[in-house]
Amino acid sequence: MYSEKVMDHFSNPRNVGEIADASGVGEVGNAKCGDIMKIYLQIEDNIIKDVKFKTFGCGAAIATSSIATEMIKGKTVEEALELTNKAVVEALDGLPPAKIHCSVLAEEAVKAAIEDYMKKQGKEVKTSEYVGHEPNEEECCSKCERKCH
Amino acid sequence: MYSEKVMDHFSNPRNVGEIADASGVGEVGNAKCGDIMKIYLQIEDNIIKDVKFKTFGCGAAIATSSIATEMIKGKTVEEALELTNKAVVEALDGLPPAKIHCSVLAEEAVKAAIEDYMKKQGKEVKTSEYVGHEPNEEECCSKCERKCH
Amino acid sequence: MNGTRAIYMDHAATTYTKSEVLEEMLPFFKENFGNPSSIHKFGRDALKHVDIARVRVAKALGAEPSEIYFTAGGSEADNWAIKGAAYANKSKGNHIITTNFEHHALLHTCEYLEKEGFEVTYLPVDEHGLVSIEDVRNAITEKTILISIMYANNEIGTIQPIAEIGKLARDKGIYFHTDAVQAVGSVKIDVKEQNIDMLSLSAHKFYGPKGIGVLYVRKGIKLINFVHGGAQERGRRAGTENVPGIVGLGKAIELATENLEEQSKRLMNLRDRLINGVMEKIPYTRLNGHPVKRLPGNVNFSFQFIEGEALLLNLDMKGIAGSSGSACTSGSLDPSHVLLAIGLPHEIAHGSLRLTLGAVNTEEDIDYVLEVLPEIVYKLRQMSPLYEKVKGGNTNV
Amino acid sequence: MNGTRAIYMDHAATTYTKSEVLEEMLPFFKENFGNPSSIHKFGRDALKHVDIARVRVAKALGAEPSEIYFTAGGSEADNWAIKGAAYANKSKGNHIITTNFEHHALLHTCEYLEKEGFEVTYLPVDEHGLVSIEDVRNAITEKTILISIMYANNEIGTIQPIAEIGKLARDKGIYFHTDAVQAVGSVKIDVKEQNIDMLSLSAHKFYGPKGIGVLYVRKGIKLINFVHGGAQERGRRAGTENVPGIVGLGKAIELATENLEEQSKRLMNLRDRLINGVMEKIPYTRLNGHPVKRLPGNVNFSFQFIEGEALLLNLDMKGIAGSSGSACTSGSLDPSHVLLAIGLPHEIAHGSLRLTLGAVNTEEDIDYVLEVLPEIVYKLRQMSPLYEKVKGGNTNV
Ligand SMILES: Cc1ncc(COP(=O)(O)O)c(C=O)c1O
Ligand SMILES: Cc1ncc(COP(=O)(O)O)c(C=O)c1O
Repeated sequence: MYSEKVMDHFSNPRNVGEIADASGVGEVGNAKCGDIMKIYLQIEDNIIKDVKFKTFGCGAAIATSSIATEMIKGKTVEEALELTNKAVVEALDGLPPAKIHCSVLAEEAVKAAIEDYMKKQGKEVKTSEYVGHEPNEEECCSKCERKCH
Repeated sequence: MYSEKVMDHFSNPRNVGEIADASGVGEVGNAKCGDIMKIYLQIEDNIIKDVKFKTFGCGAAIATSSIATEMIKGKTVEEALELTNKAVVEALDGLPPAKIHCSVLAEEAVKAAIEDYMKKQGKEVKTSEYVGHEPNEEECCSKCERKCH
Repeated sequence: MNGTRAIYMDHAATTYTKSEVLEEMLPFFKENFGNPSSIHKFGRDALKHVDIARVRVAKALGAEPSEIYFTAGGSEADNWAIKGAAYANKSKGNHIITTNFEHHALLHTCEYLEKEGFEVTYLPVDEHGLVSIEDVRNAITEKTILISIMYANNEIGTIQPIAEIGKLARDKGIYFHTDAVQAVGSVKIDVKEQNIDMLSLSAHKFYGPKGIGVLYVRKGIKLINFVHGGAQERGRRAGTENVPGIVGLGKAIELATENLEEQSKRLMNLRDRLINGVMEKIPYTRLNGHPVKRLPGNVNFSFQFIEGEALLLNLDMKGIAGSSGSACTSGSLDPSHVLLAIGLPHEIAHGSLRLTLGAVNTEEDIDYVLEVLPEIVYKLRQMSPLYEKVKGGNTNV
Repeated sequence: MNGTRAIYMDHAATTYTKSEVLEEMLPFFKENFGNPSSIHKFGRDALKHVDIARVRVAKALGAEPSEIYFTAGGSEADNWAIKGAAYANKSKGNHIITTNFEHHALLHTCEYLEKEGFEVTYLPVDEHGLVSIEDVRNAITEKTILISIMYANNEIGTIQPIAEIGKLARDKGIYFHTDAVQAVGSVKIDVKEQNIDMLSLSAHKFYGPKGIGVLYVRKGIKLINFVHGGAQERGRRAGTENVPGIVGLGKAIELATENLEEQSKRLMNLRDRLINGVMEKIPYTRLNGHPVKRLPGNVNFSFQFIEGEALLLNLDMKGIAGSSGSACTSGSLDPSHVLLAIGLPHEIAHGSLRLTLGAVNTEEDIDYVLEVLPEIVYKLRQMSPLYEKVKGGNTNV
């Protein structure tokens, strides 16, 4: 069901952890729906020097968190804002349809962390302008309602 | 599905044939329903000296005809009139429920032949008084209507 | 049976499971026994092979794998197709068209729906068992939501003009289902070319295992579920997948379609040898079904003046396994509804014999039947009060 | 999985087919492959073995052979029982009583019937998954025609007071069905003593093959047919009999009931060793289901702060096959409706693990799980933003 890439990132997740005095922290999702992602950024000179994550969620949630952190590490803030859920899915060699929402969460977690950083910097950014994912039926709330059939 | 007794009488039916100048002939059943039994009696001094049958019908129809002829051969007319379908079934070590009607036909064929003999003798006999079988749902007409379920 | 002969000529009732098929199935009982819904390795392995089978079925029918749904056999597939389409589309209409000589899985389902307020037209067939396109066209009303006509008849083997009926239905925007239980593995099928919306099949008719079948459902067809429950089969047919059965079905359909032309030519030769021999040797005999548009392995005769069961039992004692009417009625007392539908009088319908040839049959088998059958018919006729009335004459009907 | 370990602890999802069972099945694929409806020798042989299996099932349940109907599995049996009884008795009433934590084969069938005008009461269960007899009694109205309550739950293993419910239903003249798919082979059942009118079972849960099940229907119970068609199963369930499957089911149920006590004692020991070990070693853990009234092989935990699928995949990589919730949801995103029914909050329901023990499991397997599982839970908690918030504390819930 999962690609080898997903299994690799799931079983050896990169960048797990916290950053003590993070430049920005973003948390998305909720426990009721079964996934929460929290991303910590350390930004210097507009460059993402370090990034860590903590995730409560399924295999895909962990794998997307892991690969998303890798994809933005060393990038500028603006480059990181360009990250889309589609890019995450591609980097993982695909995800099962029911798990696409995890890639959306990963994208949103990165943006939330950057937003937090921006705010701390006194800049105002509507990261939602950058949100690259298409409206998705599998969003959390509908998801929690889904029945087994 | 059939007992050994049935298979024996079916594969080696006793008394198949006709009697040229029979004392009495009885035919029951109809082709539409898939079975016809015709019984020929040669009666001397009130004793059934010889009996033959011809049957169009299933294995049970042939076997019940065969055993019925054996059961009445050498008997008096009155004894033969006592033949019941139940006795036929027992003599064959049983019949499947759907085939019980064949034993009824055999009983009726014997009685019809005796009735014919009586008539020729100028005696009037209501053989139906002797008919020993119980009313049966599997009678021909309902039978032909039966559906495959 | 007595003696050592065992000649099986009842392939339309069921077939043995081929060795190659059984071999592919075996690992899924004890080793790869996982539930395909489980996410662990046992489950994923099973799921993979279910999907391989699905692809094989799709290929054999010219369908997409996503259009294949596994069921417990032909009867369930028929029930699902008819009830599922009827209830899903009852806002559009309540009228169903079928024929009067379908398999009971179709007929009894339709009778049930009649009690539930649906209207069903049972089209007649001609003396060879063919339905007329004109009749189908004329039966269509504004309320018609479904046409279901069997691909090939199980008793007399007649093959219907499926592509034409499919085109007619498609043009009118009416769903078209075909019960192809007897056709799959014997006739080339392409659901796209033939405009088939739904199709039923059953593995045990083409050397696969019993208890497993398929309903093909074209993408976009509205159908309510029949077996409700778990999310198996993309949420459309509940129940833990019969993995060995599915794997066997996949292999069997692949084998059957690979060898289709060759095998069907071989069977046609045997069939025609049997037909010609019997017609020559046994008077008062009728060949039921279409002379040409018939299944390669199907032979069906009516022998006047005798009754089918007695015939079958005699054949059985000689080691020949045949049937009289459909398997489901062959223990019963009714004349076959199929033979009545093609216009046979009851008394002639009672004397029918179906011999259906398959992979195991040889020319020697045919010759043996041609040796034994005339004697048996003769013996039973000698015993028959109907024959006595005829005497002489020698016309085949 | 990596390494060579392959520890299967998902017997509630499905079991392997035992060698003795498979061996009895094998002749019915290639040699005794006849259709039981055929009257020739091939058919009669098959029929004989179908009847032997029927007797074995009847014996295992304390029923009469004539009360046993073979189906394609537990789901079909459930669908048939519920829909069949509902439609056959709708003149008497339209009310059905069940629980909110049945298998989906029951729940989705009931939801379907609700759309068709039936009224369904879904009784709650307590924190251990037990339904209260008082609740059942209070739910009964004049219109109640059917009570269906599962014998043992597939996720948490809770065993219901079936005999009491049966008695209540019998006293009130209401049909009582029980889904015993998880109970058969694990618990002693007697349909007469327990006043059960209908009972569903499925062979692949007790070391028989997949794709075959039984609906027991007490004599006299009014039920309309579900699969319409041929006259198989005394005219009540159409479709060519899955003879190898039926033979396998017969053997499997015989084996399972023969060894029931011994096997269940063994499993309870393993189960309790596992439960005690885990509760001791892993904090923030809840045992779901009843401490005593539970299936001998069922273990179900919720581990706070982590998610079930991630847990399963990690176990799978260590060669341990378990499940999270029912098999049918284990690929899905929903928390199990069963765990919600016993009152778990969503976030805790998400972190559940079901390990179901069976014939192949040993003490070494348990010890291996006790070695591996705590590490995995620890690792996932370290990764969890929920755990971070807790710190310290060591209360099991
Ligand atoms: C309690 C219960 N009922 C019904 C079923 C359905 O049985 P099957 O999958 O064999 O149709 C299952 C298992 O899947 C079950 O555990
Ligand atoms: C034409 C036709 N339809 C449906 C069926 C039913 O298939 P099954 O017995 O596999 O359910 C059969 C065979 O029995 C058949 O010949």
